[in-house]
Amino acid sequence: MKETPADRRLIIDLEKCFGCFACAAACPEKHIAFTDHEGLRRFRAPSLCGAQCDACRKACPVDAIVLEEVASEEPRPALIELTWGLPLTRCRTCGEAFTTEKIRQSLSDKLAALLGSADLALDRIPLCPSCRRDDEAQRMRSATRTLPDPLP
Amino acid sequence: MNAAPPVRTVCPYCAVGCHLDLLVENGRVAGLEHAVDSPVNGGRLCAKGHAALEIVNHPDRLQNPLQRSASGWVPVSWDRALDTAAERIRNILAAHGPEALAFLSTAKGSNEENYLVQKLARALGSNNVDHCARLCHASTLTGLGPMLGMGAATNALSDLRQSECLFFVGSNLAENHPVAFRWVQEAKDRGARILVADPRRTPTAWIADLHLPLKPGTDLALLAGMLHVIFQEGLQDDAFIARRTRGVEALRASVQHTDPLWAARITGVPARDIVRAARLYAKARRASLIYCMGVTQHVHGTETVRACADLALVTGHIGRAGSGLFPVRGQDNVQGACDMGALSGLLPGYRPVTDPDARTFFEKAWGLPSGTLAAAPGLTVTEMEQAAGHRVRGLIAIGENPVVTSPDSRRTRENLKRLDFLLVVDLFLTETAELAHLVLPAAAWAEKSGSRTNTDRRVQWSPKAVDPPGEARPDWKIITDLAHRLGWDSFFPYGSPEDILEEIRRVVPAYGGMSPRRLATAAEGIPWPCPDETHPGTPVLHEHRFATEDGLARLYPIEFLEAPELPDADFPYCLTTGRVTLHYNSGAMTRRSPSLASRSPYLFVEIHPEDAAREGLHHGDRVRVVTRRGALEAQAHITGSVSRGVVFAPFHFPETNALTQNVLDPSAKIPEFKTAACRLEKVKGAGP
Amino acid sequence: MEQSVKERVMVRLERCVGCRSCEMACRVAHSRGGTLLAAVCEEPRPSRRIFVEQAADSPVPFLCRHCEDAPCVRCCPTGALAFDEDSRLVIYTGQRCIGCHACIMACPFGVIQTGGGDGYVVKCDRCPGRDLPACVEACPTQALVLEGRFVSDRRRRTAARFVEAARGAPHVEDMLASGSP
Amino acid sequence: MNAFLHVDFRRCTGCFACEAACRTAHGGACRVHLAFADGLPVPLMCRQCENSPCAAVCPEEALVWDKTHGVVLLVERCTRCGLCAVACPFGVLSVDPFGRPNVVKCDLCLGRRAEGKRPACVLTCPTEAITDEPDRPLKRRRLAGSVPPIAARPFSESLPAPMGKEGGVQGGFRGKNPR
Repeated sequence: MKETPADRRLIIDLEKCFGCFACAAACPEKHIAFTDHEGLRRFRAPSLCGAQCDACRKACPVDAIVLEEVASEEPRPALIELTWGLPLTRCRTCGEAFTTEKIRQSLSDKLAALLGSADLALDRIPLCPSCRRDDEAQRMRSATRTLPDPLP
Repeated sequence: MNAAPPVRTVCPYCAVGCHLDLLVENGRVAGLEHAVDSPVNGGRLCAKGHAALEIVNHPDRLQNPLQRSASGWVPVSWDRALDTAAERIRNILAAHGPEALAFLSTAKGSNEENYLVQKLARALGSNNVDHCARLCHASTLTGLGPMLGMGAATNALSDLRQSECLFFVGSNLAENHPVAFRWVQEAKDRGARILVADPRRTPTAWIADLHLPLKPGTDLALLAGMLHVIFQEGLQDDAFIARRTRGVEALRASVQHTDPLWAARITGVPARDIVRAARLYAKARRASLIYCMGVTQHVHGTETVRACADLALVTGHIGRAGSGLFPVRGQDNVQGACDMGALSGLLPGYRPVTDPDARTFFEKAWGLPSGTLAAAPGLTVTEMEQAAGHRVRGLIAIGENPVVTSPDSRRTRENLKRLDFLLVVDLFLTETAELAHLVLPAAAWAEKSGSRTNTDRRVQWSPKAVDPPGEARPDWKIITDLAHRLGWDSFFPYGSPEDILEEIRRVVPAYGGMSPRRLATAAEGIPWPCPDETHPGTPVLHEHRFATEDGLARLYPIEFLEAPELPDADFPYCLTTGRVTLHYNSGAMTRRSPSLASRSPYLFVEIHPEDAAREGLHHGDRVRVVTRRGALEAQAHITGSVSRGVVFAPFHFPETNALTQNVLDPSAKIPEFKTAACRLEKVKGAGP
Repeated sequence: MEQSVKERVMVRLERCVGCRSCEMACRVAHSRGGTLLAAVCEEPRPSRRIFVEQAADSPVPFLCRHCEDAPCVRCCPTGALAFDEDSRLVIYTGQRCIGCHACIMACPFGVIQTGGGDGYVVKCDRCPGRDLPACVEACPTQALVLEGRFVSDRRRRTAARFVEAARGAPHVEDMLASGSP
Repeated sequence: MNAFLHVDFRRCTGCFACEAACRTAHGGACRVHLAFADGLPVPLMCRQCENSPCAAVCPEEALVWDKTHGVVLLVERCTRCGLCAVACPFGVLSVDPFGRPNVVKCDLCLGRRAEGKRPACVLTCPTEAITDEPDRPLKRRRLAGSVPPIAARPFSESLPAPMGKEGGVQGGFRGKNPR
């Protein structure tokens, strides 16, 4: 990471960030990285960024990123690594971590409001994609009574 | 569009013979196109067909001849490899005579290649040539041969859609021939009745109107019970029996005592369902009987096949469109390999080696000195493996993997190690090739042209699309070169597969009309018999007369025999084997296909929930299955789709056949793959 | 709400002549205009919820049977399809629907279809505004009738058959088929 | 064709041809998933929901439903935030933050349809369990009578007569022809 006069300060609003990876996917220089490990999604990003773009800020769906110009008169801030983490949520059935708790919560609320009921959010959102598929298969088969009895 | 038009080849997997359009770019197979206008599959392909490209372009393909040395495999030149092979073969011939040499031909090779293998073996004076049909449908040949005169499917598979009743015995068409299953589904949509006799609830049984979950190895009792009902209720076709068959009295007498209650006791199927199945099958206007390895791979395979044919004959369900008897073959060219005489007792065109006229005919046709062809039938696949290292000193295995496919495979492995010379020709370094002295790299289906005969006797031409990788060569070339080095050059004057096909046309009457040009242009191939160039082929066999001497079919009496190894106190469960949809036979190809192996990566055994509860097993546990011959470890799948007391294991993994019995059907020499008594042991300390 | 158990629509197969009046009436009843003329011109074409199929030897009208434990209800992920205990009908609520088509795939009778209206699928709603559903009203041969009438009719027929059988006169079937019920 | 693939899972034999065809057609990740319920298969792919949760939660409105193409991804809008994958109730959509394509979901074989070909899974399914013309299977189902194939039942207690033999549709309405 080169330090150039045009460096801007990267400020993450931890209240707002809900742990998607849009910023990591958007950054053309791959400065922002994330790992899912032991129930935590951990992000790493430099505190200063010299790239003349604001891809990460634009990509962020919750506007949690602010890129602040460093005023020329103030002393140059030190370049440190920002790290922050969000707890992951585990699939209700298989225990696999598949997204952050905060995303799950926010989507549950959103979908419940959208559909005027919490059915979908309660049934499926706590499941990982693969368990959702199994659940759907089970639901379709049992709805149509095509689940077999064991052979004698 | 850019580039060359796609090359229409025939899929190398099962015997349906689907068309596969290959896109070729820069001499490599770049992709495949669904052959939408093909009358065979209409663009449909199963998962294996889709994955076929992964085999052609596989990085592990053998590219050079490999010779075993003290330090491991050494790549050698073709000249050196063939010279070595010829020398070793000559040594064995000199020291032990031609009987010490055995050839394993392959149902994966073209008709031309099988023809050459048996010709070479027989020219050397040995009838020890056989192929894997011995392990799947040998009992069809010995069973149907004397009855109908021909051991092949009577109708085209597409005829299934015209049937009003389809009776599957020991056949899992939906999983093993997915593309052919569409005709079954079509028949069902038209209101056909589907009857399935299978110990497992297979995908075929899912759409069945009546599923008969019989105990493994009791098919014969079920069929006898059904015949009893048919005679009892007068459902037989008396006119057909009188006009076209002989021996009905003996059959009727033999099923006098096999009433449904007796059959129910033996098979475990309720008597009511046996009666119902008999009525549905016999009363339908057009009915088909489809049987597969569940019938043939038994000690009593021949008897069971005959019972199937008896059932079709007494009800007159044979020799008409929509009414037929379908022994469904497993491999793409297993029918062709049999036609070509790659069988120990039969010359090309099913002429027995014991027939002096046949021998004279072929000696003349091939220009061999009189008396070259041996009169005694040779060793079969299983006998070769048993005699390997003893009576048999040299084995040439082309595209076969006996270490995986043979019963009691541990012993086979020991025997193969004792051979003086084991030559393996294959695409990959298979389990068998690892024991070889010399391994020759072969060309895959898209890298050679040739004709192949699918399960309904249709002969299709599959053209070459690309060159083989590295120095790999097509089998026919390897065999021709080997024959030249053995001093038979004037008898093997072939420059291309077309030359060989021309010779086949001269010596096998059923192929008489199949010129290379005609085959290459026939959209869905030509069903044999096709005696001359103007003959359109024969989609339905036995329409007016059977292929027996007097034109009448023989009915054989049924005698029920029990399976050789029944569950007892020490081995309380019955192990049966079969296929799964994503794998194919020994798995040499499919287990190397990433897309297939990722979906079905490990060996599993299916266990009934009640049995699992008794043994304390849970879904996903490691379980050890023990038989008198060996043991395997696999993941337990607890499922209600097997009957109580039955354990199912797919046979695509090398472990499975270490457990099966090496007892043979006395006439067909087919081993008992489908039943073995076993016990289950939970493996401690290993999670899922 | 004028709520009570709604009678289901039943079919007297032997009377159906395959005129498709019910289909037309259904389209009109579910069009925005509500009249035949308006329905014909309407774009998108108003959808029908009853289907007359030509079976092997007789025409058969198919419509939602309002199953009490329905596959479509069981597999709906959002509860947009639900069995209403008051009216004893399977009710579709468009606002809750996400249009996933699961009900279409699950319905064993094939009577749910995609289409506009106030949701993403259409199925028989038993004409909520009407006393007699449009198809029943339109059927010229009275092959479509309400449940109560259907059952009593069947009962009468059976009784009549027994009586006739006892008297040894076999003509009642023909009389019933030609005369009015 | 309709803007969704109709799956008649009762006809599915679990042969995996759809998965293989999808992989072949799209060169890589598979968008059809064969899920199993007690060993019986249900092919699942994007249902092309008309009011879809994935589109509803997309902050950039990159997923839109279209009458002929189903739920379409507008690649230039997508930021790969992955919310759609979490919202999809059927688990048939996944987002790859760094790969290409970024959203892996059934696009009804957009490329193939542009060339005038049918979707690969539809074309290759041996039993017509997946189809792009829902009218056909629905009509077939109506005519087949009320009871779905015995499929899972070990013994059929009653065998309804086949179509067209004893007249009328059997086992359908309560008002069956009394003759």
